[in-house]
Amino acid sequence: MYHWGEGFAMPTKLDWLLNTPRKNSIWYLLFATACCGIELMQTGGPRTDLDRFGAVFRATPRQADLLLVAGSVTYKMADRVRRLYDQMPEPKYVLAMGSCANSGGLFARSYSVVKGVDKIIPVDVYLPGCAPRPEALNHALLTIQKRMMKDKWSVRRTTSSEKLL
Amino acid sequence: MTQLILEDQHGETTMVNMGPQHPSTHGVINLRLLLQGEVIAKIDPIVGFLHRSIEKLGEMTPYPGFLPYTDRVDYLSAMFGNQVYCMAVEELLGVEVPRRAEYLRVIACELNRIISHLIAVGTMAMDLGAFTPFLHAIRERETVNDFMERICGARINYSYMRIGGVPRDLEPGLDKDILKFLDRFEKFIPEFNRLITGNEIFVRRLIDLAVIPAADAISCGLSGPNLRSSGVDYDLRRDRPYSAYPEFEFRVVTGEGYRGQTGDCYARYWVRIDEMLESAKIVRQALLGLPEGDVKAKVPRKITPPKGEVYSAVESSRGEMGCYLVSDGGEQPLRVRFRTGSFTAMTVLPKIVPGLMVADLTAFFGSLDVVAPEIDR
Amino acid sequence: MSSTVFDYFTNIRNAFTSIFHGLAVTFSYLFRKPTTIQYPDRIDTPVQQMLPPLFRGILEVDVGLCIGCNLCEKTCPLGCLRTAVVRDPETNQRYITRFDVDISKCMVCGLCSENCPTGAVRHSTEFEASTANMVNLVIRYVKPGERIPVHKPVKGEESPGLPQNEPIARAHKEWDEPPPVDPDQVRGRVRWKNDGAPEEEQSS
Amino acid sequence: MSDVKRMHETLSRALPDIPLEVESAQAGMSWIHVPAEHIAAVIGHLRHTEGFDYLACLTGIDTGEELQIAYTLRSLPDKTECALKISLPRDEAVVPTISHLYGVADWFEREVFDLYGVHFDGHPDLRRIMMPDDWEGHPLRKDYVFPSEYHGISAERPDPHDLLDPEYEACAVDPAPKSDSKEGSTS
Repeated sequence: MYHWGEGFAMPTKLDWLLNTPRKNSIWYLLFATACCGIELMQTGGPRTDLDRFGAVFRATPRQADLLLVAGSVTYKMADRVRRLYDQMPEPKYVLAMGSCANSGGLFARSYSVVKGVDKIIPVDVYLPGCAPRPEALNHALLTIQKRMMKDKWSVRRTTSSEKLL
Repeated sequence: MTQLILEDQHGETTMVNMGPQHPSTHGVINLRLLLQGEVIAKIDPIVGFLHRSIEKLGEMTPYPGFLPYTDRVDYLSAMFGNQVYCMAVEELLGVEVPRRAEYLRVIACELNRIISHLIAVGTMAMDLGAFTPFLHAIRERETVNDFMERICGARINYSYMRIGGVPRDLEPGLDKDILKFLDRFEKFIPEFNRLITGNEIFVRRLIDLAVIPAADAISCGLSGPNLRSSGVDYDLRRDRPYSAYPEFEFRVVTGEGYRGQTGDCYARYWVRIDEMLESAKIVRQALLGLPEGDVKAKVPRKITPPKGEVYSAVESSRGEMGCYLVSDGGEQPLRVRFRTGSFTAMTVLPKIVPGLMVADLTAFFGSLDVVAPEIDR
Repeated sequence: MSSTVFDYFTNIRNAFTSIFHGLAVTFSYLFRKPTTIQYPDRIDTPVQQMLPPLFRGILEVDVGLCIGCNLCEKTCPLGCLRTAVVRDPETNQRYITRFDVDISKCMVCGLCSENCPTGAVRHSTEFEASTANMVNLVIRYVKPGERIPVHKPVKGEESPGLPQNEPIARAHKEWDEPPPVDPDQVRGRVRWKNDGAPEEEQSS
Repeated sequence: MSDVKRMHETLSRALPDIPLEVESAQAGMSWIHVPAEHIAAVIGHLRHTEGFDYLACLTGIDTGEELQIAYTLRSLPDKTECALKISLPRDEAVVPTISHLYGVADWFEREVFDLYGVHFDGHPDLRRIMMPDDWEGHPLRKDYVFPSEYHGISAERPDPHDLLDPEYEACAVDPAPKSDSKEGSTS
């Protein structure tokens, strides 16, 4: 809604302008830890073509907008995940894919698995399932897109993961 | 990282960390390389980034409840994890699985082997820079995934088998669909070969590279396609018969007589391509000769095997998957241990890799087809 | 390194022909049926209805069929389900007062639905449940304070179970929906301050 | 079964100094029990003379009273299998290594060292393999206490069901009497 008469309509338009390209070119980091990584691969495959949404994989965190934590994260790995997250440029988004990333899932009683990836990095969207279907991942990507459209250019979104610990 | 294997001529060595987040390490594995120029002087594989303590959880979970965990031992061939665990418990219990259930297990396992090898050859081509074959492999995999969904209800973590059999029979009409698929699949493999296997550039990058001699392969405990490609004619399905495999005719593929030497990267690749066709043959035989009868033996709801221990092994798509199960007569196992093919395949790296180029390491590592969770469990 | 000039040219020819073979295969796919399923909007039937009935999606519970045997809760290796049954001391009627499923933990193994004697617990074909707030991932099938009398199966009569292959009502909330204030809401939000959860979005 | 008995006879004849026994439980397979200090000699004999060229499995077992290590050897040409087992005290578990006999034993022994704390005498590179280097304890021992945090990452996560409990209790119109406590299963 853009009205010349109202003073604070401009930021909305600016947000839209900034967020729409972001939303339509989500580059995700190719980072697969466990079972969900296979579904991530298959989502990038021909059946559920993620490229339709402008989402392509990147092998380096410096070029990625979205960190898909696909699978369980162990304590040994936790440090690396946080380092990957810190290397990503702002604005960055995190999608916890699968039960293990959500809450530890079936390894919640284990001695070596982080009970949910939100213990180490801030998570934007949780996707349940073990492992989620490619279409479910698609749906999560659409949820991320909705989330992106809510962003304000004036508000700094996330901080470093250091704050969480 | 204390001593060098190669002569340090210029006194210049570099340490490079490959992984744990690296697109060609097939999961979270850290390969610590000591380089002299472009040549790898020493390799120190660091694993354990995905050690999820499945074995400890097995000691904390009742026998039937542990079954879903066995899927996650090797998610690319989850069916074999199910089977090896069920076989171990059944052997302790003394339960005889109905013949129809054994056939259904074989069908599910061999379909699983096909899609696991598809990922293996697809990702190997992708490591070498060819992205198209990967997409073709994934497309075929999706078709089988649909069958898996109809057989057991899930796409990768199947949880299909139960102690004493399988929970349900095939859905009507599914056998015809699978047979139709197999016809198509046998045409797909030649097409895939035209696409990538016969590609001169691809072949030249793989032949005579990183040859694993048969003696090393046996000593390092390689198994499955990796062992057979070194020329060792050993297949658990034939030589340590289990389930219904003695009733089927199939050829044990060994890596001899193709291009290059026995035991090189191309042989490992080719064995997987050939094994897919053999698996398709087994599935066809099993579907056509599917016996009538029950699909699940009678087992009590509360499973308490007698005291004892057992080592069961199946030929998984990544080699021998074994389950060492110790029971103390209680509701939970005293010890569950999974012996996996990828874990042993990693031990061959320090022997073979020194002397290779870094670019060849990705090809070699891809040809071993290891997956991280199977190493770490 | 090839030994002769002939080998040299043979190699070049082989390289070109094999590239041509590969490209021919790729080109042939231009004329084949595309395999992409254009989820979510450009398909005729929703994916949920195309899935086989065996597909194990999010757990759904028909509390009207539950006999209160508590078997599902005992079978689940993770403790995803939490049920509670109370008995009215006067009429001896048993009531189900709670049936919660935590799908953030569920590993869709199918052990609970398999052991359910009446088919009250089963896997739906629904899978869309991604949410921005973890608290949406606990599905309550009995709202607090409600008491549902247990199902008494008639002998010799097959239990109806739930209709197959029909998606349940969407098990999730939209990510930006305000928390429901209506206590009648069956699938409410759990007011749970998670230490790592994203901060609540400013109301827009 | 017969493989193990036959191998026991062969071994007893070849190595008369080492006390070997065939053991078995109620179900499953039987194995040869070997004194821990002689395991390298016995396996070396099997490897070099009897042709057991393949180490199929090496694993530790914690029975609660003692530690055990089970070796499953296989001969690929003869297609025979032989299971060996040793017992170790829990506090001072030292075994001679067999990593010079089988290449794969290197990693198997590192795994047993990591998860059980068994020290392999003569192993070239005995360090942790699964757990981080600064991890405390050996997780697969029965008396292992699970860590509550690691490098500042807490291992606690509230069960959402427990957090929901008060809401249900507040709404409980007619709670179950105490005598029926087994009905109200909130465990």
